[in-house]
Amino acid sequence: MQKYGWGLPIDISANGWQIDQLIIIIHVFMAILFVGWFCFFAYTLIRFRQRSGHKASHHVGHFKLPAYLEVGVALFEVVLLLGFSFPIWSQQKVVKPDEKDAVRVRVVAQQFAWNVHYPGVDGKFGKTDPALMSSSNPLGLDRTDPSALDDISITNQLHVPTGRNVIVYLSSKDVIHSFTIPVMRVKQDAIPGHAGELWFQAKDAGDFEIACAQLCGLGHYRMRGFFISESPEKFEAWLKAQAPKPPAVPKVAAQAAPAAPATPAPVPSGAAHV
Amino acid sequence: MSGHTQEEIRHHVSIYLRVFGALLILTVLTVGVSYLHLPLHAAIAVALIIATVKASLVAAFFMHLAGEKKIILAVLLLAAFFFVFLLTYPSLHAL
Amino acid sequence: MSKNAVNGHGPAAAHDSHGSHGHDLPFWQKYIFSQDHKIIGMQYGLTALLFLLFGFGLVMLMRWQFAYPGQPVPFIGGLFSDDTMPGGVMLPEFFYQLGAMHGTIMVFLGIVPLAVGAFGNYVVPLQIGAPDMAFPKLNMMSYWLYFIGGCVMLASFFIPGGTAQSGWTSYPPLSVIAGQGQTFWLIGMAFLINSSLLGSVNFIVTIIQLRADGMTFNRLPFFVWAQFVTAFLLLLAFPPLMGAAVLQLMDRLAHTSFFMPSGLVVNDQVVAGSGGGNPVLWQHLFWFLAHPEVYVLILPAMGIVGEIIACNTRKTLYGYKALVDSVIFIGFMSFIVWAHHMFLTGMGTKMSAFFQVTTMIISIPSVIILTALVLSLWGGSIRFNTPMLFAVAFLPMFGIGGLTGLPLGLNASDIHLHDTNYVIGHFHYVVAPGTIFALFAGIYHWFPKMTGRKMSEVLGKIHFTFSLIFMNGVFMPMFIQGMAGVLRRMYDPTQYAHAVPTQPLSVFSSVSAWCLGLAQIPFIFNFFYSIFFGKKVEENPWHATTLEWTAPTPPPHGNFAVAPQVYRGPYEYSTPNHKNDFWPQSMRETN
Amino acid sequence: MESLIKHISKPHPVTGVTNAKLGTWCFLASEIMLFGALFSSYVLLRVGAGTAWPRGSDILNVPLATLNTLVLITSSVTMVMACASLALKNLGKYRLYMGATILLAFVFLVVKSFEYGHKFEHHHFPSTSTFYAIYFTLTGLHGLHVIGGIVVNTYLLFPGSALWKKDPDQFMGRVEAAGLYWHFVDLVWIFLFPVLYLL
Ligand code: HEA
Ligand code: HEA
Ligand code: CUA
Ligand SMILES: [Cu+2]
Repeated sequence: MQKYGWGLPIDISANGWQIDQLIIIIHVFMAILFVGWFCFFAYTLIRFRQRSGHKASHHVGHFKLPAYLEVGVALFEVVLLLGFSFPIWSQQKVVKPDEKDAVRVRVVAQQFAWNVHYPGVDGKFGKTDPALMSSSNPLGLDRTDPSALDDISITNQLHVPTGRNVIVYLSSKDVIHSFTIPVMRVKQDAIPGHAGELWFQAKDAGDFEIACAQLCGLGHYRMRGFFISESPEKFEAWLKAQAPKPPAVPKVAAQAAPAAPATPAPVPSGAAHV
Repeated sequence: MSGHTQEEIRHHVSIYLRVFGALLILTVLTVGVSYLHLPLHAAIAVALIIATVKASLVAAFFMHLAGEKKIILAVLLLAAFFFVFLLTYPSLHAL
Repeated sequence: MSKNAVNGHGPAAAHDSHGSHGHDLPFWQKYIFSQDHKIIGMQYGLTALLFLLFGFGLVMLMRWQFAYPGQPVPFIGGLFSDDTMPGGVMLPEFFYQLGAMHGTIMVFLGIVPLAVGAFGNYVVPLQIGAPDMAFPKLNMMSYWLYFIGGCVMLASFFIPGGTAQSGWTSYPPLSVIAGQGQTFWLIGMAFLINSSLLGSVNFIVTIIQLRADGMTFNRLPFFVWAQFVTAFLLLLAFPPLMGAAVLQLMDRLAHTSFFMPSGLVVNDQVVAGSGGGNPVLWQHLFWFLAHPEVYVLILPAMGIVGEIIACNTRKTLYGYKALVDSVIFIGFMSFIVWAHHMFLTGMGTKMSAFFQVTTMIISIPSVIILTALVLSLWGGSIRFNTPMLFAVAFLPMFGIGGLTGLPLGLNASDIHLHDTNYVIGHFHYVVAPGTIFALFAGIYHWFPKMTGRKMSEVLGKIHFTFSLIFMNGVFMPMFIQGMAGVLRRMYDPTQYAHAVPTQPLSVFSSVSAWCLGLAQIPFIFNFFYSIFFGKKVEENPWHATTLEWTAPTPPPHGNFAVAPQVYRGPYEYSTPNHKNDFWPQSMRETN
Repeated sequence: MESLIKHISKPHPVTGVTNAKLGTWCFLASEIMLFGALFSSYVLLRVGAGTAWPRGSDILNVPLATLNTLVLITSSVTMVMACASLALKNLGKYRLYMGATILLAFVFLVVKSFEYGHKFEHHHFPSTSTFYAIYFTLTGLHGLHVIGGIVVNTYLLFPGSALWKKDPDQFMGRVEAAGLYWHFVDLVWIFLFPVLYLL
């Protein structure tokens, strides 16, 4: 499986094909317009070049064709909007999948890492507080909150199961970042003070990348995360392994770092924080 | 203003004074209303209506916009149109 | 036409006053603090060209890092200080400074001053038959404010921490927590905004009030129309950025929280301040300016191309009226498409739908303009001199840039393409091989009017050929990279696995950029050489019809010996039964 | 050389306006957009804050601001009277009214500075809250406009009035332009006052 090359990155999401389809259709349209336009252009330049015996004509007839073409372009744009862009957008950004069946995860961006927060078995995200944020507790999780006890906090790794909807609640601690997983065809700005949301569903398993698409400071270029889609069984097993030991005293972080996923160098910069 | 007869200018001056009176009254009115402690939406509506009336008086008479040349009205209309988008759209971001 | 026009302002008066104190101004008044639109135009032109070269220099340096991340820059790497390039290896700090300043300098200090300040100033009064701009003193102030703004921007290279480094878009909170350079950026922008405000008022009043007798609006050269619409864009779009800049300055200096939401935590430190602000507010205000601004970059270019095409095909422009209507419509629409830069900020569906519809609508007049310009070639007798080559090359380049705007304008495809090199490719095709080519065309075209000498055709054609090749070499690969998901503003793109396969394209792009730099050498040489030693030419070397070519060369203070009277439209070329193949607008005879 | 440029003192026969007048209005159009952006910011921040936004009348000094509103309105009237006096060819009265306009502008600034001083004493700074931030920024920017008006009007009162002898039409045009600007400053305040102090 070649993941990345010169064309669009491989698409392993359930809905990404729609975006790809739109991109392809519009580029074919652009290519036709441009090539047609260019041929006419080149022909005109050659045919009407200055040479002896050739004179410019003052009266040039009125061309009908361009008007039709322009109307055609306009109509085609209407089709692109109504037939593609609107429905795809609503699929990607408006019609949220049912939260009950979906894997829900918070992603909190910071300079220059992605903090990932799973609600754990109780399905509830524990309280967080900016005052508690530190390098060992990047989410600022309040471990005294009962629903926070089983929460999983991990940096720069997003594990998802294949075949299930994943809903990401996106936010940022400091500056604007932009969360993108190229192979999922998702991208959404993480803006401090704004609650962002995005969702997707992975079709196939594999190790991929999360990237930051918005200039967020000097480390913007290395704000890379790992996106691991795996079979539901593996995912569940992974969740279990991550879960904090139930009686653990709050604040004492368990040191069980997960095995680093098999990904190209460099190794993820942030270890897991549990 | 130039090219008016003395007579017309005297007339203008009397208009200015009347507008002045109206502006004073409206100012007192809007302050008075604010002491009524209307609910927020009503207060906003009243205050903005009064402010708009005052501003229109200033624009129409002091700035001579009433009956101003077309070219100037056109420039202002253009600005007013974009002004509306500028004023409202950022707040409608999440719409 | 009117009594008023003759009273005391007749041709004789014009001549006298010109004769009496046109020439004996002291040097500093004539060339430094000049109030003559032509001198100011040339001041603008030279300054802007230098900035353009400088901005290009910045990006040539950056291209090294794109191609060979982390390797020391050869030859010149050692010349830089340790807080920019220790051991010749570029630091991220410096890289992001270069990026932000490249964007800022190219847009605000290079292209706009050249297209509007220089060409607008020099050509518009001449083309409408006016003796000068309506407010010469404001015109002078406009230039000097621009100059100061430029100096402030340049000064920021020498302060500790360097220049602004949050991109030319300066998004908060990043820009608010950034170093001193950002304050310089904001202050510099304030000068530039006020400079362009003075300029735009001047253009609007000049074009409305000072047209020569007979120069009705439908006889205006297309270039003047383009400048007219541009002036409105500058007038009404810049002030919101001024407002935004004031707010950002307050955030930085008075520690307000206009753009700073509550509960920010930077480096594990809770940021002091009241909070309660909104970073998206900046984006709205910034793009409210910046989208009209990009049409400020393109409309004058279209105007120049129109003039040169009409002149060098020896025929009138096809669909003059449609062209003018389209330009007006573009100008109007450009105010209500701004949020297409913000599709992924979590904008609501209705807003997002509104902005993508307006974005699609605004592409239609561009299609009409491009169609009309290419049809203008049909039936002509095309003279391929250097200005014409650049003008003709503008068309397909703008076509590529414009067409690639469409996938960005549809929010669904923008999800994948936003903030990738595809965007960089899109807009550089419009501004670099697009606008820059048009500006080159304008320089070659009006050079004889400004100096009385022609630039060398041979060097010009060399300049053209290599510029065309290498411009495409720089920017075409970016579309492929963008498709592959390679993001922009990457100090080291190879950090990402998805960017590695297209890395050879980065190298290709960089080499092309450096070659593009080399390709400018014949131009720079040609430019200065021709000022002094170019072939001398008469008033109207291109046999053009618009008014500037009937003025003496170079036009004296006050421009026309006799105030011109206009009898016909701007592009009467190859009129049947006329003795020449061009028929100047102000030539009296009836046939 | 300046005489070459047409429509400086006499209006253009078709548009019916002088250069200065058209230019001033264009400038004011841009000012509309400038304050438009700031009012837009106000709306956005206020909507975002919801009920946390204070009512201006609870924390600002309404009587002082009312006084200032009256001062500014009066100065607008003296400004139109100055124009009218010129139209009546009465330079003396013009001086009187223009002087009054400038004086009132100073009164406005003095009252304003008391207001600011009072706020600072109570440790209310722009950084205190977004309300104070926008309050200080908007009134500050407006204050700068007032200062600009004082400079222009003072010029027209003293050195600038020499033009009256040379070209009364042009001088009147200038005073009218300054008047337009001054009324605009008043007009902005007419909105600022309820928006900041009363709501
Ligand atoms: C001069 C500058 C210029 C011009 C003219 C344009 C023109 C257009 N731009 Fe572009 N744009 C920029 C400069 C420009 N842009 C810049 C600088 C940015 C990035 C800023 C940043 O983020 O740093 C940007 C970014 C940008 C974005 C945001 C992308 C993103 O960040 O995700 C979008 C999205 O809608 C967009 C859309 C468009 C569209 C639809 C047009 C349309 O107006 C184009 C219309 C033109 C055509 C459609 C071509 C016409 C036709 C033909 C080829 C003829 C066909 C033949 C026949 C019909 C016979 N642009
Ligand atoms: C008008 C705008 C403009 C222009 C013309 C250009 C021109 C060029 N740009 Fe720029 N660019 C921007 C606006 C512009 N750019 C902006 C807004 C950004 C985004 C910044 C950001 O991320 O914030 C950007 C970003 C940008 C990037 C991406 C950076 C990143 O991802 O971080 C790159 C990369 O290659 C690039 C390259 C180039 C190149 C090679 C040119 C070349 O085409 C330059 C060609 C120049 C010349 C040919 C000079 C001609 C002048 C002379 C020869 C002078 C002669 C002098 C005398 C006679 C006195 N630009
Ligand atoms: Cu985070 Cu870029
Ligand atoms: Cu845009």
